[in-house]
Amino acid sequence: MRHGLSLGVGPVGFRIGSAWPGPIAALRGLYAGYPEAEDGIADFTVRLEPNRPWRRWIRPSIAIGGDHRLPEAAPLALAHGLLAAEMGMNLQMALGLRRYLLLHASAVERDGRALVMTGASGAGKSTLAALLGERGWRLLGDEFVLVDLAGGGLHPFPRAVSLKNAAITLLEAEAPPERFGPVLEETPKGRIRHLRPRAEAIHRMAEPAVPALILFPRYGYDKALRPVGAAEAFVRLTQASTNYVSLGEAGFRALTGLVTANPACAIDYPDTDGAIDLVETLWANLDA
Amino acid sequence: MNGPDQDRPEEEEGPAPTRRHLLMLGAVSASAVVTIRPALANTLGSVLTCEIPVPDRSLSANYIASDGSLVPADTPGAFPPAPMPFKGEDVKAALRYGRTLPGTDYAQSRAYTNYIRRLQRGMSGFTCYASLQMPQR
Amino acid sequence: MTGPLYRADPPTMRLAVEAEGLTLLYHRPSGMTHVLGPPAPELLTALAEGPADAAEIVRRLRQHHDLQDDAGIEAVVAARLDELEAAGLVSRA
Amino acid sequence: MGESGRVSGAALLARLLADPAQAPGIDRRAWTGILAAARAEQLIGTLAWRLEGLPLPDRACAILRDARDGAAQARQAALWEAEMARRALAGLAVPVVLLKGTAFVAAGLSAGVGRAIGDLDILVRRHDLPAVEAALLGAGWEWVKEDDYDDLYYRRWMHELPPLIHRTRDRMIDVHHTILPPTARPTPDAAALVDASIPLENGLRILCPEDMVIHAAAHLLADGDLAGGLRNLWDIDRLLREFMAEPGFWARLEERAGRHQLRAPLARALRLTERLYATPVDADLAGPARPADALYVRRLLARDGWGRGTRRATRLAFYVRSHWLRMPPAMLARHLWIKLRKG
Repeated sequence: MRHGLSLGVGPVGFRIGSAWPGPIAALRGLYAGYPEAEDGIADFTVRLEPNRPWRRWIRPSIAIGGDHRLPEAAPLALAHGLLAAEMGMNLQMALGLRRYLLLHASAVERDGRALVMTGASGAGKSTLAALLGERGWRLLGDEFVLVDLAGGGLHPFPRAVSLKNAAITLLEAEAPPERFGPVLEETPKGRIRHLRPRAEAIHRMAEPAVPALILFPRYGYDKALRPVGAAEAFVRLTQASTNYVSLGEAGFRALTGLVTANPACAIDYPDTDGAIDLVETLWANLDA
Repeated sequence: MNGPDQDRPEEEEGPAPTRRHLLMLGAVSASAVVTIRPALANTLGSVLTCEIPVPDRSLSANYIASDGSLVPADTPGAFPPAPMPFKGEDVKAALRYGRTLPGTDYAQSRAYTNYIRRLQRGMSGFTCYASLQMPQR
Repeated sequence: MTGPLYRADPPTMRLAVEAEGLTLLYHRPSGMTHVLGPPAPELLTALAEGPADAAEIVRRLRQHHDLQDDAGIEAVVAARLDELEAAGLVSRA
Repeated sequence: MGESGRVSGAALLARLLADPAQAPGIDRRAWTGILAAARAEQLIGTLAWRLEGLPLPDRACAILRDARDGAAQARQAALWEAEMARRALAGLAVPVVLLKGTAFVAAGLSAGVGRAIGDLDILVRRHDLPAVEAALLGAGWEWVKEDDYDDLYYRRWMHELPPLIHRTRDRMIDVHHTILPPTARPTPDAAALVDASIPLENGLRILCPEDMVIHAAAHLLADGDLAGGLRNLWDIDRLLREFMAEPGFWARLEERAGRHQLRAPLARALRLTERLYATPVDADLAGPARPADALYVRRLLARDGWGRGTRRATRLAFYVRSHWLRMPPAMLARHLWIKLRKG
């Protein structure tokens, strides 16, 4: 393709090709400081291409393609190229990853131990991880957590955090402007702005962490806390994984290992500050 | 990180338990087997946006009746196929809050949403529809 | 009485983890995971001795367990066997 | 390989499949393109097994290892689906013949090694269709589409029932009663296919070796637009190499191709696999090269290193040809009219 970029995020390498220069230039800016794909060989190819030939010029719209694709994916406006690239990379991970158990979850690390948060979109897992990542924790990932199939460790996947609507203002107060991408208005997901994680998260992207606590947060409810048993955590995490079933026995071993070795809690919270307090308290009492 | 419990196939757990215990059988109607199914639809909605053609392109010779069923073209009271697929977000707004789909009036939108509700696995748009059904989406 | 004979794969074809009274079960021939509640795991254990009809399975259950209630017990066992059959964990011999 | 920049992704892929020893010499920068082309052609698992154990860059090895794991899982899922169909149909005591990928893995053929497998394809005798359909519907399979025209179209004109999907396993099954649409010009001897089939240990059956090759050739050349053709041609290469050692194989192949009215597609398939995969073939049966062979090769290799289909005009020509093959002209017009008419 005319324009391309090689990008390494955690243990995964991407090759992103585009029919237009804009999306690639925006990616280069946002992902400044990230390495190229290891060995120059990408695990996945993402294509941003016109869905009809004339769509390169006339009312350009981006179809998301690549090694793995879904015919139902909606095309995006050319101005939303960063979001298209993000979705293209997500799609490859969700449909193609086999080396790790993929959890649709966010994770942060402190002292080598990791906190995993998962929940439906809107539950706040991404915003919480981004905030913790600015407040002394290392961000492992805001969207995907990669569980090692042999050792059970968590591999970072610190791509740029995708902030939506109110979360943008929240994080603008925490992180310096040079780490933000452009504001994308009126995308299918509302207002979006990407945030590059702190340099430490990128430098240590090859360094896994040991899981210690699993949380199922829910935003917009009165403060509440309920321990979640291993069987329930197992079933909920199978539903948060795009590749659990296709990994077969290796996936079963990794996921049962994760839920039997770690405590899990469902937490409800009315606002983000309350959630951060709750998380810090749970974390402090972990070994008590 | 494989725990001691799960590294062993069943047979290594020895012969059948010697200690007798009360076995709760439950009711005839109570289910005792739940199979884990692939969860792509749950996460799909948050990793990309999707769209639903009305009807499936291979069925586009048909009209859509108000109950969402497919009927021959030009059937009185039925609606022609939508010219463009609908975005997942618009379908969600229509299903959940009763908004009309873009470019349609009330009756037409109702016919289309009824069609979408009847989507089955294997038809285009089904995965998208399934992802919209998940809570909190 | 003789009903249909049921059989199950040998226990080595399964991985089981127990949690909170439920059994997380990985079935190797199918690559599928099931969550089993009682008495499904006990039925699979009973079938490890070899193919059996529902009456024989009830007899085997009684060897190892006190059963809560005798009325309608075969109907419950038959319903659970149907479920296990649909999941592919049990088949007609 | 210095020239890899000028060779299409698919051409490089075909070359590596035919001669894996070239792989260690491949320029590091060419790998992403080879992998993308292999995924798009559904040949990544096959390639991964062909290149197993060769000294390649670490990341290429890791990606190919994942592809082998993926193929192992596809194999397991395909065999399990066949087993569930076997259980559903066991009571009927009718012959059930596995076709394509599932047959290859069930029989342990080298064509099945690393192969991508999608739907379960089975062949039954035409007069067993209603009973088979009823048994599948009773065991959890459902119609994918509920549309009268499509249903009628399948039942009248196609060589299979409308596709069924299993309610809980989400897997499709295609139930065939022959290997080409009844409207296609050649008419294979469907009864002979079942009669000559070979039972497996579990009671399911596979086609006899000669019919298996002929079915693969028909699937590649007499039915469809050559999409996925590189994979289908690879099946033919593997099957031929596996079966040709049997004394009298080529003569039996010729006899069976004649019986199924598929000598021409078979001959062309032999020429194409010799050309792309260096398969040793019987020269008499393959016949002399035809000018159109080059066009087929052009279509089979129409894939670039980004995984994109190329050569739009060639693709379109083969698409139109596929419909031409399937239907008499008047019926084609009726079909296209119904499909294209929009309100």
